[in-house]
Amino acid sequence: MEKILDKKQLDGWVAALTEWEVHAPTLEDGIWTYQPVKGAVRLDHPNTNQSPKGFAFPQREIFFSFEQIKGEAPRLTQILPKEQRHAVFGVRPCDGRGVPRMDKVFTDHVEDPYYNARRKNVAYVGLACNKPPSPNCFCLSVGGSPVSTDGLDVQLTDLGDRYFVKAITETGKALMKAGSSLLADPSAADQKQVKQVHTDAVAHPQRKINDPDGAPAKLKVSFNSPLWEEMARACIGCGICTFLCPTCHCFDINDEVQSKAPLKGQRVRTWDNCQFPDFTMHSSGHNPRENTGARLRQRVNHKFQYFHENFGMHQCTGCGRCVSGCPVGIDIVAVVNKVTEHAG
Amino acid sequence: MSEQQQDYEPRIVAFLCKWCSSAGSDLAGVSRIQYPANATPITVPCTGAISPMYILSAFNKGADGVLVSGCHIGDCHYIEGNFLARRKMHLIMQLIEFIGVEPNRFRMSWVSAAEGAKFAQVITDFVNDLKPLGPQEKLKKVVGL
Amino acid sequence: MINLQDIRDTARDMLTKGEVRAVVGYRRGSRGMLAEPAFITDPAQADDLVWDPTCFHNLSLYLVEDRKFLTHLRKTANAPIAIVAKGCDARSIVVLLQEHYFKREDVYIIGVSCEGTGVVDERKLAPRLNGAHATSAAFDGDDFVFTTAEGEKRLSAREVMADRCLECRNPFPKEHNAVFGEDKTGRQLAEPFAALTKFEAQGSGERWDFWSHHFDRCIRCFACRSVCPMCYCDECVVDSITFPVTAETTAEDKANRIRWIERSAVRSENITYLMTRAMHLAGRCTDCGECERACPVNVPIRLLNNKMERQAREKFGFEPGASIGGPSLVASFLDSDPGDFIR
Amino acid sequence: MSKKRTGVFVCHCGTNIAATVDVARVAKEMAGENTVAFTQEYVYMCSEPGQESVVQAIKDNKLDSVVVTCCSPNLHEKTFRDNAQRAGINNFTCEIANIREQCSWVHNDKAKGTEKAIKISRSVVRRVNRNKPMDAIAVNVTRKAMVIGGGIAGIQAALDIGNAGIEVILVEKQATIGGRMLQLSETFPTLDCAQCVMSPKMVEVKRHPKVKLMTYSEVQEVTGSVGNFRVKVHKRSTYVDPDKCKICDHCTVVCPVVVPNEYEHNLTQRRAIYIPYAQAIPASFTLDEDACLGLNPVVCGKCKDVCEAGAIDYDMRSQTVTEDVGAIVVATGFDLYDQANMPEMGGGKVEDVLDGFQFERLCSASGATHGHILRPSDHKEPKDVVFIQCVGSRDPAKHCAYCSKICCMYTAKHARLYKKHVPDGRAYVFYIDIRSGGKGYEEFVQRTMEDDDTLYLRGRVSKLYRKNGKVRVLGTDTLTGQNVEIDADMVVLALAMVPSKGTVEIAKILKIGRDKDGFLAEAHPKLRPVESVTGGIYLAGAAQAPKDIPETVAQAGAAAAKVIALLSQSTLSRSPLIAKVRRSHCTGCGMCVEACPFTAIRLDNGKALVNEALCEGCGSCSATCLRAAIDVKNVTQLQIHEMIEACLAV
Repeated sequence: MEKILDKKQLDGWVAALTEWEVHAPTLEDGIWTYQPVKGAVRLDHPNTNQSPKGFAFPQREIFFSFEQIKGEAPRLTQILPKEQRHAVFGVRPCDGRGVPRMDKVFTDHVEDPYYNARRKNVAYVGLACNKPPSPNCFCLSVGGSPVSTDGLDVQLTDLGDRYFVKAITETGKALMKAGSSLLADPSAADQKQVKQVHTDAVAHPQRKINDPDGAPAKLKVSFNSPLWEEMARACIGCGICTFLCPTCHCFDINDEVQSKAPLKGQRVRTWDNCQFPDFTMHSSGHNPRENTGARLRQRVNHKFQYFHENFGMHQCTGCGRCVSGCPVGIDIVAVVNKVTEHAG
Repeated sequence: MSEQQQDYEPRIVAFLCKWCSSAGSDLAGVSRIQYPANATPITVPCTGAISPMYILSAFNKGADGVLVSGCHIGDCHYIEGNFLARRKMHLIMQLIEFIGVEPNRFRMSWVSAAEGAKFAQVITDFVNDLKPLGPQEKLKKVVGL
Repeated sequence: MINLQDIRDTARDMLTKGEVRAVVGYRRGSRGMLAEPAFITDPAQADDLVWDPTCFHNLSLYLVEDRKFLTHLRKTANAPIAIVAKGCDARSIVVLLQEHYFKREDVYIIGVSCEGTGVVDERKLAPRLNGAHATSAAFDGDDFVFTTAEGEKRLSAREVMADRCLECRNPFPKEHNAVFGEDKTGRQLAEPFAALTKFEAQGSGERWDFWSHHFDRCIRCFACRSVCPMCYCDECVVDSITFPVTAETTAEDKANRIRWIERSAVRSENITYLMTRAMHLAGRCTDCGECERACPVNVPIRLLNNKMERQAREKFGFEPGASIGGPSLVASFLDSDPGDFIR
Repeated sequence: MSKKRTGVFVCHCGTNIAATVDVARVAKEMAGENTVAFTQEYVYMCSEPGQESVVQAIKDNKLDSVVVTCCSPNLHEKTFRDNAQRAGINNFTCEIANIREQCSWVHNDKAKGTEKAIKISRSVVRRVNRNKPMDAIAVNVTRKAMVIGGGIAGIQAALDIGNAGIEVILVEKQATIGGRMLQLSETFPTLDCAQCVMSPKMVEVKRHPKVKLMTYSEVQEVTGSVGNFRVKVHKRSTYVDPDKCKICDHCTVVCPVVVPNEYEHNLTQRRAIYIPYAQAIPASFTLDEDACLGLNPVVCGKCKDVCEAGAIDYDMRSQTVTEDVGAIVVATGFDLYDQANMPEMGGGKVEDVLDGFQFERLCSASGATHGHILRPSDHKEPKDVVFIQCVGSRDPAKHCAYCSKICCMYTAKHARLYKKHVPDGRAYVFYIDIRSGGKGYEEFVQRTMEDDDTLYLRGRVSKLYRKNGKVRVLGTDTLTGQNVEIDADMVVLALAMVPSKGTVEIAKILKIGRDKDGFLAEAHPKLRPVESVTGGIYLAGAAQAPKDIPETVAQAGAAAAKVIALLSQSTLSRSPLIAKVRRSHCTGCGMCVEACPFTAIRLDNGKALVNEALCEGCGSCSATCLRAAIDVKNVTQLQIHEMIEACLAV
């Protein structure tokens, strides 16, 4: 299904999505974040500060509450996410490509009920990148494209005063049906323009990973390379790169105890972070990734080697957030290039 | 004051130094001076031993008010502990007020071992000042979604 | 005006003579105009060093890292480490020295004066470049000059400088071994604590609305803590992402870590984290502003720290990083300390 | 760690607790705590059967820790800790939850009181969960004492301690011991000569084998704690070897420098080289280096030339001596309230207005006038003398709020001495009240009024000033309501007693508290009147509060007895609840070192190290440490954290 939407009608379409809670990028406090739509929607954002992965995989997820009276068996009450449909507008292609990657982790081998409960209720309305929204974009290097539709339910392409609207999935069709009165059929000229815009978008220069295909093998042989420590010299071990990443999914599970007698609390999943020094640290004190070099390697290898080995694709989608967000200039593009070059 | 506020009983954590204020509260007891039961005392060796973390933690765990009470300046059993406390508590109070929490939720007082009546008054005043503020939700731990 | 070559020559010279084992400075990064921390041990690389308005990092952080690394290896250094330090960075070094983190002779401070300007605030710059991306930045008197694809763009430094630099009174690194640039101590481009003064004029309700909004937004990536040279604790008391285990550490120690707050990035926990950090920086923060710059979600952390800094200064006469031998704020007191708030 | 087994013992205290706290519910709630293995209520837990039941329950139920919810720990903490020990568990695993003074006695509402009692009890149960068994720390005792201040209090204390066979160092700031009492002429109510009473005691001090005398010396620094103090004493150079000095007086004859004589309250003058009194101990001249022309034969050197004994040594240097002692008595005495603060009394600027000490020196046979009362301005015998009491005392608005206690008596004495010296003179006394509690005191005052015909006027003096060669005193007689105007030849002010300047300084050095008036604070106003708040430091004499000679001597004896009792033990036990460093978390920043009021922490190899002998367990270090790397044992941050949680548990 392909349609044309006058930009002036965007708000109308959003308003027509009565069964969804619609979110769109909003500029607040100097950054772009997805916020529930209150007023007019203007999809003129570069990319959001954080990826939309939180819609299916929030930073904090309550699994269940527990209660135990002394001498009795504990009582557990599962807390599943609320049934609420979310439509997320303005998702960039790189973030769209993050969605199937997250799906792989949480639905392929195991079915994560919390992820699934949320995921099935989220629709992603993408926006093609006519030009790279960030100087650190590199989607083309990782098998993506500024016009990729992976993971999206609908793709919008900005044609100046109107959007070219394309349904990718059945959910996408449903979204478009809800606004069908506002959506017109595209003309041949529209089709032509879209094609041209997409061609130009792909032709736009981006940052480049030189040998993405060779990366998995080359990273594998570079596991013990001294380069890791050298490149991570400036790393401060904060969590910006992974917390902003559309595909990082490591998590931690904690019991948040409110009261000890009677025991009362809840089990909570929160994002974990491979850049934190205690990531996978053993209680013995042994830390398999004991320095920033080893932790940088973990992050890069996960994106470009381990995930590839497991699922046949790079986990990284080239959004460039980790590069732009790093306070000390750790640059995954430069890191991958350097390691692969050294590996020959 | 609304009826609801009348019923509301603020929960106070009272950090008392062992030598003066805890002894002062004992004297209030011996003298049978009645005061509201809202404050649960935690006796510490000295106000100087009270980490600002305790104050923040008490609020985080749902205290409506936090009291720190110790020896008058010059009377500290450990000579200088209350001087150190005064500086720390000034800072934490400033910070709490700064972020927009009602300053009346934190209180510091000097109550000597001989000031049983003052101890009772401090608690009574604190409870009276807290009641109109209602439950403390700002710093209280978020539970649930 | 600093001649960059002087800094490079000094670094090269010291490395060649073996007077220092490394120079921590700035070099061009791979991301557009931004400089990045450089760790130079080879004299031949001394010419990599740069000095431009994007040298915002407080490199004294790496002195802390270096010390931790040496301790971990149970090694002692054979020569000092040299560090390029701005006024605020040098004050951080002074605080670290005051707290015995390392010895004065362990560090060679190559001071650089920010003179009449300071470092750029990317968030202020972006709108001024109308979507263009700068590939380099340079000091030029009271201006910054940026190179973009559309050509050179000259901007008055004041318009795009970081607030902390505008409010800075001591852009000159008083504590140094070598120093470059003019001493403009006492210069003041903006009223100190300007934002704080404005903020404090608001009512309690407005202040809470402001902070609760921001505390909600914190994602607890801990960049503020990680980037701060004063947050050098091996284990943070509030919500540590590290745990030092030594031969003396018992199973009980491990089991009994106090959970003052939960890992959940929710308002209450974020508040306790950020307030504790502000308390712990009281009398120690030298307003390098790195926490606020690093914050990926723009929480105005500096405002919190400024509040404490101002209290320290106005109530207790405290100027963190002014001298190595002075008292520390929370471990000392004066008879004249404020006590009016006590009943 | 095996599972904790705590016993909770809930006391009814008759109805003292049970009337307003539902004790059964407290016990039931505590039984719900995970670590609680046993609970019991009893009507009087501190009674013999109550205590026995605790011991039995500990044994029967294999309890490893105990919480007794009862009255204040000040009352029965020791009782129940002893019981715990008797039952075979460590006494530090027993804690008291105070639900009487802090709860049942102050809350009438039973529901609310019960809730609070549960919170208190629960928080103590949580605390005890993490209490560690501990043994008291044994500290060796240095069997030596120091007495600071060589007045009658210090002398008495030193002699009493010395007589018990314990070495004692008597430190005196002045060139002679004797203090204030030595400056008195006669003493009330017996009118015996002060110097005659003092001299033998002073000589005894000098000769006592156990007493080491350090005059012209000041305490500079004190570290350590009860049983083991280290004191640095600064001994000023006298430039005269007391062992060689024959007190022949040749030196003063040739000394060209004349300065006011402070020992005579500036009524006379002395030379740069001088002896304070003929009875001075040590019996030696002292060369006042501030007054001397230069300690140099080239500049002057006259005294050295005439000293046949060769006692004068210009190269003698001040020295700092370190002494280790187990106990300290502070007897630093009093000063008079500064007349400069009293402009209405002439502010010290009106001639022939004297303070009490100056009058004493006028009466004294060894004084400036050899015992003749002559007024300073013209050396004539004064015929009208006005004595004014309560000058600066009992005046909370402007001066000292307290009563200086001895002025009524010494003013009466002054009046009598005056009448004895000048039988035809007229003595007037302005007073507010006469306070003459004490053996023979009231009779003494009565005799002054009746036998000696002294005119007592009840009222305050509003003003005095010099007029026609006399001092005009304006006052009111409140009994007759008449204004009184007296042209006096001399006025004697009974100025308030204030802590001596040395007392203020020593309190800082010893870190012992002072009361609101600046006198040294006793540990308890009734039960521990001679102890300071710091263990091992005792108080004697007017440094603690205004008092007369017999009281001073009694307190000095009491302080000495405390010292003797303390030092007759070979070891002391100290509370083991002291700071402990988590070395893994310490970065050696030194903030704890700075915060510690007892200099008990130092940096050792980059980490904080607690001196167990000095740490008092106040916890200032732990609240200051940014990394929770230091904790007070059994009051750890973890324990407080869990107590906070218990107080607020939902």
